[in-house]
Amino acid sequence: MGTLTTPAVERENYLNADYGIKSWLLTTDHKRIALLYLISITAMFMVGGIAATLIRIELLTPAGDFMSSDTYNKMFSIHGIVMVFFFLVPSIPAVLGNFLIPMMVGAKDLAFPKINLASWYLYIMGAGLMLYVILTGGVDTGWTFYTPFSSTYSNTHVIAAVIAIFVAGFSSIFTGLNFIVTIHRMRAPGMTWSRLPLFCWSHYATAVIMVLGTPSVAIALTLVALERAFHIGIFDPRLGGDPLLFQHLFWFYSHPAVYIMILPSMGVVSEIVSTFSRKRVFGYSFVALASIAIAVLGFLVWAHHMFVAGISAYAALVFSILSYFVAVPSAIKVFNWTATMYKGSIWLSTPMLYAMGFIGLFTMGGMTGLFLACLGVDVHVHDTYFVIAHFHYIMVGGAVMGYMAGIHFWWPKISGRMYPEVWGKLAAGIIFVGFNLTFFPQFVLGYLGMPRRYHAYPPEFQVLNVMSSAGASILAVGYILPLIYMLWSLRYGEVASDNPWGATGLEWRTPSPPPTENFVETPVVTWEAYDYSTVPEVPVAR
Amino acid sequence: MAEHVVPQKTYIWVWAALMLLMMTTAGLSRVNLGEWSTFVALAIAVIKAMLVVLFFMHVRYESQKMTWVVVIAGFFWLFLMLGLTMTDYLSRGYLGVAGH
Amino acid sequence: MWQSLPLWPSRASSMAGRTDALVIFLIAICGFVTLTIFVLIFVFAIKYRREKHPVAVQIEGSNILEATWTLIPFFIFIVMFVWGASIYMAEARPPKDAMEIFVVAKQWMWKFQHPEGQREIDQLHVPLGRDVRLTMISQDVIHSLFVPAFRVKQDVLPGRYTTTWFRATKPGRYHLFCTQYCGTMHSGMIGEIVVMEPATYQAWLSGGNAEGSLASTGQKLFQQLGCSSCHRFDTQGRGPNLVGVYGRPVLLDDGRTVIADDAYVRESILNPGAKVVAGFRPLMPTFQGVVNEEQVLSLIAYVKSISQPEQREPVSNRPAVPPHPSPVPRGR
Amino acid sequence: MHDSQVIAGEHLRPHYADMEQQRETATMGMWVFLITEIIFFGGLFTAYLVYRSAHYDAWLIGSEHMEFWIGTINTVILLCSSLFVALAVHAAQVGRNKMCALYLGLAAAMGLLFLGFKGVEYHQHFVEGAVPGSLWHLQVPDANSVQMFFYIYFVMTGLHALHVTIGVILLLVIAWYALKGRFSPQYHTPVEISGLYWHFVDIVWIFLYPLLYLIGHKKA
Repeated sequence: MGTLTTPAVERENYLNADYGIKSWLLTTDHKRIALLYLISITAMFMVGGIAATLIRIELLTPAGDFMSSDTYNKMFSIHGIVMVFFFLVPSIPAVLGNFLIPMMVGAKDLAFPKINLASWYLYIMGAGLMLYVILTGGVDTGWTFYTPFSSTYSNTHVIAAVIAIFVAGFSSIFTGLNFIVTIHRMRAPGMTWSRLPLFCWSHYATAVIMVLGTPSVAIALTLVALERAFHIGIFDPRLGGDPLLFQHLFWFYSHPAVYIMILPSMGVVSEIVSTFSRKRVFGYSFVALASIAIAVLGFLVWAHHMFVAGISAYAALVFSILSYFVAVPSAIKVFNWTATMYKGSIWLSTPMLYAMGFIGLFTMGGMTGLFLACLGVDVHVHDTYFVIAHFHYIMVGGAVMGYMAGIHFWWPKISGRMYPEVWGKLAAGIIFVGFNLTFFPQFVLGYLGMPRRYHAYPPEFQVLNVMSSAGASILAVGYILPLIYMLWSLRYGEVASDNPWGATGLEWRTPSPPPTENFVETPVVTWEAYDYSTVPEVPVAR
Repeated sequence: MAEHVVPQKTYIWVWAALMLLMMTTAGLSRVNLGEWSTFVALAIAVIKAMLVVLFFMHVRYESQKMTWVVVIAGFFWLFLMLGLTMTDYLSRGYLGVAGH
Repeated sequence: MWQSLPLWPSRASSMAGRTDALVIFLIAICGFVTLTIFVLIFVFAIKYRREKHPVAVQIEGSNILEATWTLIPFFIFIVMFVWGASIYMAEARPPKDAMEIFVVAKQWMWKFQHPEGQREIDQLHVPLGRDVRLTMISQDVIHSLFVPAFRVKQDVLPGRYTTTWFRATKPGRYHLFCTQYCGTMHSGMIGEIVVMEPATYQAWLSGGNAEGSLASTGQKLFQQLGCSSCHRFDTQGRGPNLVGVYGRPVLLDDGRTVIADDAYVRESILNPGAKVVAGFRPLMPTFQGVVNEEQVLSLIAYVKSISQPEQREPVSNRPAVPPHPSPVPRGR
Repeated sequence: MHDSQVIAGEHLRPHYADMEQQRETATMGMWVFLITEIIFFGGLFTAYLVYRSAHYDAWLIGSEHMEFWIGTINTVILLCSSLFVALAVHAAQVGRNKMCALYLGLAAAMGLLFLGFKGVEYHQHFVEGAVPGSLWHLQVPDANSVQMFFYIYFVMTGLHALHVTIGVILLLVIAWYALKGRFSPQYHTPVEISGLYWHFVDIVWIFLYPLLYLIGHKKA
């Protein structure tokens, strides 16, 4: 493997280039900003995780006896808002995308480093405001903020929560804007579109959604806040307003937002499956174009969240068939990843285990999505635990698995240290088992008819709920383990070589951790992406 | 530099055209065109917007193809938003069943 | 078949079997594909692990394969769509002769009104084997009526009627859930649907009802609120004569025509200026805040009843009057 | 290229290869930002379209209560300001910093004038009772739907006015830089991209004007 022994003397890299709190808080280095994001989203993940834990404890018994229904409602709202807007949406893009995209395209930094830093500050402001909301009484509207409940009836901090999301949305727009322009304008000589790593392709698609979708939820939530504050009744049914208009504007973003969460994971998985099969990704151009197709088609399907909401039956037909269209590129990706493994030389490292878990769980999540796109079936399972199970298979089984895979895969590059492999595999196994035990019973619960957001439930649902809560506790262990051993590895981990996996991407042709300007000399790309016929001996830039 | 310096005269002409169009649309609003009035008003607005985009915002002289793509994508997505939302609202009465 | 499958909800409506058949089809297809993917990944991971297969075979890709796994799913998806859509459209169109029950949802209870006058809270009795149409409205936030055993769900909106229907096929008591999050006691907004043999249902109907039919409640209200002083049963009233109007087209003063359905009658009570009947002036005051949704529904039931010849009120015992009286001079 | 790099060296940020890349990057960034703005206003245009299709008569009534002349004058004002901004970009391109500052100042003044007229107009609505909610005392048929028109009117124009305000501040800052002689034929990207922003604000108004002010007047 193209490893040169690392000299004992630490060479200058982005971590030791400068010290002190100011050098971090005022940095414009995309790698340092990525680390700032890593720390902040991990903190928010824990907040969301605590809420999830409390929810699962409450649901151990049919009666609502652990907390009051108001508290419970706040818990699932906090869980949803924090996990969606403050963890999943920024997760891979803001951490891994931020860290890797400039390196992958061979640039010194993102196109707009200051805007990148501003994006982190906006995120922190949004997250801070959200924490303030949580600490001073919470919000009980669910993450969907449906009117007129959110605009008129809720007595909680809706306006503050809405502003928090608005601000975080701006941070997301800035990230997306930076990615689009960077991928267009900052590529190194020779880095053509057809040589671009699939990670960049999927982030490009993600960025398109961030830029085109986020403003829609911003305006929808602004109108909710205006309605609460000044009684501007655009969604108020008493004035002839239509609450469904809010749902349209909300889902115009929030459905594509699901692709903001899953597309970056798909990019990570493409990199990992290729690296650890030592093969070029099967059907590179199809995988790349499938990302773009998902980003575009993803905007045409939003009203499948509203099949029973009182929309016209004909609109439902249109949105149902469009929803099936968006399933096609997702299927293409799954088949191509599987085909990539065929006749490869498969190295079952931790990232590969996560990636394989991703493919399996995402397939299940996607397949159950077909049930929800199917009009007749959706009428029954809509707003039940079936939906909960489905989107957790996509967002946790998919997005978070991909995130874990990526963090492990690029940890040597980020930290310059290896994580402990045995613990890594163990955690991956625990997460896979815990995840399935948590969420598979929820498919059954949903089909049996248990509605979502229920504080108390009929006793016949208890067995499955207990199974789910048991799985959640296993899952929690699976998430805490990496947190511990990753921190441990920062100090005691084996020193990583520049390219411990023998991968082909440009980011592996620079030292681990990379210097501040990424490359000493601007690389000139003369090879195709994932060309594993010529690796492992890769020249290492110093 | 690939940048194109647009002569001042062009700007003045475009501005004159914009003013003319504005007076046309304001004047036409006083005339009853029936069904066509909205269409005409919007058509004039689109022409005005295109003049601004093409000349004042330099898209006409833009060397980057991407700018064209970005501009078109922006309006296309706006159209998607309006169009697909209206599939719901415009077909609500078709079935004659409340709520479908 | 599969009436008592474990982990399967009971099937108690005409729609349940259709939905379940489609679900079983989906499970079969999706299960097969998912399993294939799982097995392939597992087999590849074992068979081609680097210890046994140290050099990967470089394969660029295959357009034929890509086309295969693009087109085959696509056609399967079309089948799923058509099948699902046929069920959905059946659910969207209630049979014409269905008995109608009005539902008013509020935080956090369900109120049901039978046409015969029975009112129920959080419980609905329905006869076996009859089509039942629910016309629903919410007094506050969005709710959603869900009966798992019937595979039926429909959001209940404030300010607008929504409709769903079912035909119960098995006597028993079934869960009724609110599935659209509606505030503190959302999970307490539950109830049950009691499906009874038609004879038992008739017995239940005739017991314990003192109020008279919904239409008669509406009629009383029609008098109390003074509606009858303008909406007279002749052509002399300041408002249109409402006899025979329900369900027919109405010509408006701007030349449009609307069908006088539940939604139109409701709008005319609460926002009378919105769609004024041709030939009348917009004189009517709004009754928003004066009547609640249940009272509106009883008024609708009344208006409906005077459009059905056999139930026409004694006062209107005169030759049928055309629904659109001849124009009177207009103020505008 | 080499000349420009030498002259504008102080303005070239280290992660770009040359000035052209820097300029193209900045312009593209601004354009991408502007399409987020299109979608942001797009949500309101959607609301406008939905309710207009449902309550067309009320829309006519609402539009009749618009201040036609103020709306028209404001259109003239914004179109003129756009011309000034375009001329400012030209002045910067040919290296006339003073002229650039003057044009930008004029455009900003136009922006302020626009906001002033908008204020007068809002006051008129207030006096007329055309402010929905508790201040509403306009006697019109189907008042509910007319109020909806005014809600949408106030939100749309209010949000637009907010953008004008931001634009005025932006133009004044750039004018200040120009006054200090910061721009040159090689480096004037800030003038260009703030110009793009201002033109966008103008375009929004180009659509608001017929949609809000002109629909009702055919009856007059």
